[in-house]
Amino acid sequence: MITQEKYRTRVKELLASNSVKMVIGYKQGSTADRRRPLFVRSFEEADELVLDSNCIGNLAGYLVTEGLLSDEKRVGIFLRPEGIRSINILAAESQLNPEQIIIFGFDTSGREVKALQGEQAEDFSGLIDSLKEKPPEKSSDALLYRIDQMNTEERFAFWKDEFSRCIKCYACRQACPMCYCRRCIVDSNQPQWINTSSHTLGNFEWNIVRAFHLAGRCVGCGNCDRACPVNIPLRFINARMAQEVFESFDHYAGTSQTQEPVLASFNKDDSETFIL
Amino acid sequence: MSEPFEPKIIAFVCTYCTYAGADLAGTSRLKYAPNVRIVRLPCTGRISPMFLLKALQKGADGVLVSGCHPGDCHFTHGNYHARRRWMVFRSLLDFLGISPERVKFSWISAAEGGKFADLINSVTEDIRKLGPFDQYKELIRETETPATL
Amino acid sequence: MKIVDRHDEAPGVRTMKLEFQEQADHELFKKTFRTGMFGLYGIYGEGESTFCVASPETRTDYIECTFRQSGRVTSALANNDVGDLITFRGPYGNRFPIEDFYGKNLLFVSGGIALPPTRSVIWSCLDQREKFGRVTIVYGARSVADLVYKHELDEWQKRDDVELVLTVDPGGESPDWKDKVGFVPTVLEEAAPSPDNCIAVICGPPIMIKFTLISLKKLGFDENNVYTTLENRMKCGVGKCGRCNVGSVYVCKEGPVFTAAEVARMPAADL
Amino acid sequence: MTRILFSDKLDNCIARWRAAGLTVFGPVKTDTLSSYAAIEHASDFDFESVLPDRSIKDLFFPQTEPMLRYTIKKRAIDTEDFAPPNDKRIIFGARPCDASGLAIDDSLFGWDYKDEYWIQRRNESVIVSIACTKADDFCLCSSLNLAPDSSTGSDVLLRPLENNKGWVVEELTDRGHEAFLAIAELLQDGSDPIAPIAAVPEKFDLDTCVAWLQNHDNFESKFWKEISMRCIGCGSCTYLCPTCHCFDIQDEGDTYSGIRRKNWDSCSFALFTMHTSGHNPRATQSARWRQRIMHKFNYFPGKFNVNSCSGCGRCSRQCPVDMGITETLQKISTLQP
Amino acid sequence: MAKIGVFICHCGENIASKVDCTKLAAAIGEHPGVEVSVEYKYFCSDPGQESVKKAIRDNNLTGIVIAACSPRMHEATFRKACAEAGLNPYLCEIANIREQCSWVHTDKDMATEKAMDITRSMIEKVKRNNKLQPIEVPVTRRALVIGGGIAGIQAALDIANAGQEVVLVEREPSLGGHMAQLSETFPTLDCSQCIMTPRMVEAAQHPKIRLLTYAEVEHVDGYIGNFKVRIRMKSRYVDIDTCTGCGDCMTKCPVKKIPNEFDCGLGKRTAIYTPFAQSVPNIPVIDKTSCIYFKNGKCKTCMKSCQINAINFDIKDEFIELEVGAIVVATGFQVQNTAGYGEYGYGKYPDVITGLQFERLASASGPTAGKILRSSDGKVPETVVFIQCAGSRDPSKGVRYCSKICCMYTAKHAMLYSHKVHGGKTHIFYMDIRAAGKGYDEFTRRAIEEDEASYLRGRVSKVWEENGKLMVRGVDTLLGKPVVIEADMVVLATAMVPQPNAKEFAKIIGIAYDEYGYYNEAHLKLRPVESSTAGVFLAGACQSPKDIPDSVAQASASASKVLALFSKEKLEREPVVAATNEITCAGCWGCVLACPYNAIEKKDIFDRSGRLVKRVASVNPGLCQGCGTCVTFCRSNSIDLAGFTEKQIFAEVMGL
Repeated sequence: MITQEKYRTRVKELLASNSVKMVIGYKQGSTADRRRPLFVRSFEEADELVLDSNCIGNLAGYLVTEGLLSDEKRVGIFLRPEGIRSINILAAESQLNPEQIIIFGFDTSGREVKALQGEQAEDFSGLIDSLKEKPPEKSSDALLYRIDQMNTEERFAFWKDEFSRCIKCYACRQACPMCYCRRCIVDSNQPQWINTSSHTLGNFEWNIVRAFHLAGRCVGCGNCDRACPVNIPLRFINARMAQEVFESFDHYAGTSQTQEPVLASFNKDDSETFIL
Repeated sequence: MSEPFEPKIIAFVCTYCTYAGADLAGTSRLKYAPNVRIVRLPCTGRISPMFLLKALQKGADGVLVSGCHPGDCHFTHGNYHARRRWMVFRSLLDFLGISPERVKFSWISAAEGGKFADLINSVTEDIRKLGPFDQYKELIRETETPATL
Repeated sequence: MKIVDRHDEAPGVRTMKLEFQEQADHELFKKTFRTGMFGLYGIYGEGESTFCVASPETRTDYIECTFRQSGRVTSALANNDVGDLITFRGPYGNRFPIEDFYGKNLLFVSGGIALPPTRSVIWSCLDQREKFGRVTIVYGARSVADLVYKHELDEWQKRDDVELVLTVDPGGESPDWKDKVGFVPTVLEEAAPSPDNCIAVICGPPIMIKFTLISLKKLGFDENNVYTTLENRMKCGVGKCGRCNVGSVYVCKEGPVFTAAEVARMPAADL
Repeated sequence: MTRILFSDKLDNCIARWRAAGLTVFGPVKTDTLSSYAAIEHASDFDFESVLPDRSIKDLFFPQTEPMLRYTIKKRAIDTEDFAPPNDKRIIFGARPCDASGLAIDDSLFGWDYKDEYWIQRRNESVIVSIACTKADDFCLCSSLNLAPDSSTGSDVLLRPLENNKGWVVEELTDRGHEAFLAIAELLQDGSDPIAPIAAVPEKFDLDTCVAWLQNHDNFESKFWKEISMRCIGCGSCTYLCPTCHCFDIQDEGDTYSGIRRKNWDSCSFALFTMHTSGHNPRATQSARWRQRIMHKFNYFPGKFNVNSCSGCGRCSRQCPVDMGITETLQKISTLQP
Repeated sequence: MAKIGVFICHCGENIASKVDCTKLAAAIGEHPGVEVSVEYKYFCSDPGQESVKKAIRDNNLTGIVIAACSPRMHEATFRKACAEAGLNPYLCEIANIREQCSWVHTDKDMATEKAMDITRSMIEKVKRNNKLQPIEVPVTRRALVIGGGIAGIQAALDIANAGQEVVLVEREPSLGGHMAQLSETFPTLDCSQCIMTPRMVEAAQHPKIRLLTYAEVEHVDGYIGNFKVRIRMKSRYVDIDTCTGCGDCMTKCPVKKIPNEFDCGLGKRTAIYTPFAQSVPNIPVIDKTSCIYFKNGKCKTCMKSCQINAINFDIKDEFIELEVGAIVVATGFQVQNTAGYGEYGYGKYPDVITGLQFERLASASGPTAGKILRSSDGKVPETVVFIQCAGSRDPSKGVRYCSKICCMYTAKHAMLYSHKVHGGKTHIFYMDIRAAGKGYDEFTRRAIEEDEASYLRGRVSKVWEENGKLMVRGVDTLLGKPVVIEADMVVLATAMVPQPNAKEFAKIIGIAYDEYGYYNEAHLKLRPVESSTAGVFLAGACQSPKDIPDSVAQASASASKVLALFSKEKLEREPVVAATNEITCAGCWGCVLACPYNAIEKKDIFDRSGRLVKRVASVNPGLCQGCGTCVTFCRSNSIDLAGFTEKQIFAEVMGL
């Protein structure tokens, strides 16, 4: 509550001084524990801002809405640490100018929602570095643990079952702050690399390619997982990719605004034990 | 008696090293298994994971990707990029239950005709032992059956 | 259907002449086709693409179609040569009520690659020229190279019973260009055809239609005497897939031909 | 006195139907998702959830449907149509909203050109709905002139008895009657008390909304932009919707053969209406959301005299950014017409 | 639909014996889009090519597939045929059914089936081929020659004499290379220095040649016609412009006992030195590792002795950036280290020496002024044993290949010895005498017949010392018995090997090398002087062991290639380059990072009113080399590579 009040005040200050044209935050949703995105442009709207542990969606994706930042005015946004990492990646990939972004950082990991120190993405580099130091949680989730224990055939069967439900609505893509392409690979039809039909084969292809495109870029915000209307545990796939690039290339997505994409760079000493 | 299983293997190779190595195996008249179909590309850097998926869709039981040794790339470092992609892609396939044993990677230089022949033989044997990739083929079959609902 | 002729109209724009392979299909086409209708032209493995039948209802021994090569299907269609087979579904949609135009003056306004649907109406009328009054055609394209049916434009230009006004967008003229330079609505206003006893048929890109409708209004045309054809994206052609829906209208079924009055009742922003 | 199907007879019914060559479907819940699926025993049913995550549409209009197979030969192309499946089905335990959804789409698929896949499946299916005794915050049937016990679209409507003892059977159509003939002897007469149906409070006044939507001036209202600002265009609302029916047609295959399929598509997607020229009539997400609302409550009823919404609330229930028809229409109902 | 012509070559029996070409042609004839499917004995022959051209014209083909040998063999041939028949040459694809099918498989049915798959996938590819036009790039008419040995000097002179600028870079303080170390040369026995030094001087003084000695190429960027090169000028600590080469400094230098590299360690030099008396340029360098000043900061004797103050200990390495249009690599070879041959006692017994050391002993300017003397005791050896193939043709310890020159120089050594030491005895252990070359066999015969060299066919198993003699135990396989020879000196004909840093250097220039580190030619027979990288040519022993005439010939050949390249202002390049889709590009710049050639730039897109709409990636076709790494990176599929487009590869795989 303290953080919420503090931030409401700050949002109003910034609006009053014309320092931001909009702040993207959360408000009460349609049920008690739902929060929905809120675009604050007035004091009245600022009073609707809610900040509590139910504010889980990563709002960073709204920043790349076409035209939002093209007037070079500043926009404020409520972000958890993963969200801040998304900002860094979007900046590193030239999708936004981080100087235009005022961050209202918050952390919901404790009992109380905690405000994070800083307003510009670079202010949080210490925090992000400390997150990187913590090894990515391995198999902390019971289901993930189960997947890890499976043999290859069982894993295939598991994912086949999961992907068979996919309806190719692309909600995962739309919800993902990293999926900013003007034309998604799946919409590129000359040639049609990915089968658009939502049979299991096409669903496999789609999910494989999406995971690959997110390798080294996914910050694990969980937007895709929550958006999936058929409850495919997408977070595990992306987390495994994150773990892979961390272990193999010491790459932790979104540490800085100058981070090179892990798949557009290389190290001559990269592991190649798997190569015959 | 059913016919003995002949694996279908699709290989994606770079033209400067492995394709040349394959040519050398030919000019040296080395003999190797006829199960591999080669797709020639300028560089391993051009080889996209999508190619591998399409090879599987075409019923490949195994996929082979091969290019220049590190440092040998005609394009200086296409193979370094490729190596990273493969590392990640392999791990992804593994996690999703597509055995990395079916997706092989190798470095073969233009000088290694012998290695090429040996590799084709060993990869063919490996895939033969793994047997047909029935799980993936099942997916392909599913796409061809009408909706039953 | 079999391609019996093909030629390029403009960069990336091709006309194909198609003949039916099956007698029954041909008979059905002859019976049902009226100018304004469209078809779905396809290639197995690539899909289907929708565009109008560019030949007139007075010539139903064949189908002519003109398309720009841009997407997957049109690129594939363009790869086909004389003698090759493509698929055709149709004719679908409604029609220009030519009979209602009898005895009236006709004004055709068209832009760029939208001449094909207009051309179907134009020939349908010119083939029974005596039934109509004055015929005026205003046609423009971005550049001289982008004008389609150049040989027919020549033909119309030479005819005494057709008034042809050609124009290209500013900057699109070639050194030897003798006709007008300017956007279609502007040129139309300059030409100032009389709205009296006159039916206007306009086809063009959405932006051209929008401004041409305004110009026609200025010139005094009644919305009910102005016809246009909407070229929405379509997939099924039979009023199911939802793509072409504008307002309560499924363009593929209840269109593509509408009067300006009907169009005015549609949500303009969705066109 | 009413005819009653007691819960303990349900397994027997299923066995009879199955013996009569019917496949029995019903709401099923797994660890991950609930949907309408084929079942074998009464214990497979999930009557507890308010309604399945996925709508009944899946059974009539699958997300991907092969239409024809083509084989490319040197001088000819052979095609072979996929016939619509003709197995007889009984869908037991459909929610009235889902059943209404089918009735809504009947008008579209039966309009002009008859969609043989839809019609065949409808003809071969018996819809046995169960009136709802539970509802949640997202249910909105009552706002749409429907109710938790609406019989629209159902062949048989069952009203639950108290304490899950069974259902009162109300046969509505010949098809329903025929299906229940097979189990007629398993039905009993009785007068057990019927459980109260769920209370679904009315959330907005539909007529007010429709009037506002029909007003041309409101088409360009800035309301549309405001209400849809947070829409991410994911389209999952349309995919879960029992009445959304848009589709795409795609050829998929290799050099030698392939299949032409009908795949779901959505008006929420930017590419849905994009012309090859690059012009897009509905270029913004707000235009697309407007289309969805307009289509459901203005265009569709304008053509088929029925709203294209059966009030299941799945769109809002599932929306990743907590949008939905309810919120939009609630807001509209407060606006000046 | 496409109209594809498929031409199935028997290649004599090479293909036809393992692939049922008739069956193949019939099956392919039924493939969609195939208009013509024919077989013929040799399509690469004149009548074969004519028939292809005729088929193209007669059938209005839209593309052709030649099912024959590797595209590396005849792709160019058939593309040319296409062009002559009026078909864009890039509408031709080769199905490799020889190297990768008929030659490597034994089962005819399976080989035929594989040939069908290969051909079909190529048909599907060629259907999607685009008409491409070669790309023109400007040519910087300046050549870089790397290596100042005989090959480098020859190439530099040939290019310079034709009027083009040359930059000649030599790593050592002086030009000359190995040839300057030699005494006489076979088969004429003319003095090596007598023919070499005038060439060195000519090169140094040539107005078109910029000579950079004691310099190393550190970085090469760019592409044919437009290379950018960074050269490190190692500091000599002697001002090259002031120094007159008087030599006073060298006489004064207190450090005098450094083994002289030029003399293969047989002579000594000072810390400030020129490698040899005739060095070009005749300007000393300070050997930093031996110089007292660099060790403890004191001495500077040389500096004091220099009357013109040319010595300056503060001179730093400098870097020169150059733009050149072509590069000739003439980096030469090294002599194999014979440490692996412990049984020969090299390094253990001072009188077991290498052939190159023998050259220095025999050289009039060498450490012994041309006298053959033992380093152990300064005596004239009475019996000398030469061991050929001391490293060459020995897969177990040495190298697999023949070093080509050893037979000749060993014969030469035996002759030189017998001319210098009358009555001296020579024994030569050999495996084969390989004396192919003009006057070469005659030369070895002379050594045997006139100079009484005793040739023993067999290998030496051990050399050991006994009573001041070197005992050489070998086997005379012709007599079939072991022999032990008492010798005073043993000369090992060591193998020629690539420079120790050859592979690293190849990576700097971006050329391919073989398993040993010799640089690969683009085609062993048809393009023997081009490297795998366009615009980089090879000369001399960096490519493979060569003698002087061969090196010079190849240097001249390289020079002529360079001159041919320089004959035009612009160069036509293969149009295999990437291009972006500016509509769909999201501007993430991953491709910019991934591109090895910095060929992708950021391009601003403006709308009609001049407002910046977005920035997208744009490929510079002059810089792009067509690797396709960017294409694979691009998540939105917004880049494609001509010749290997997504559509083509998709079709290729889908046709398999």
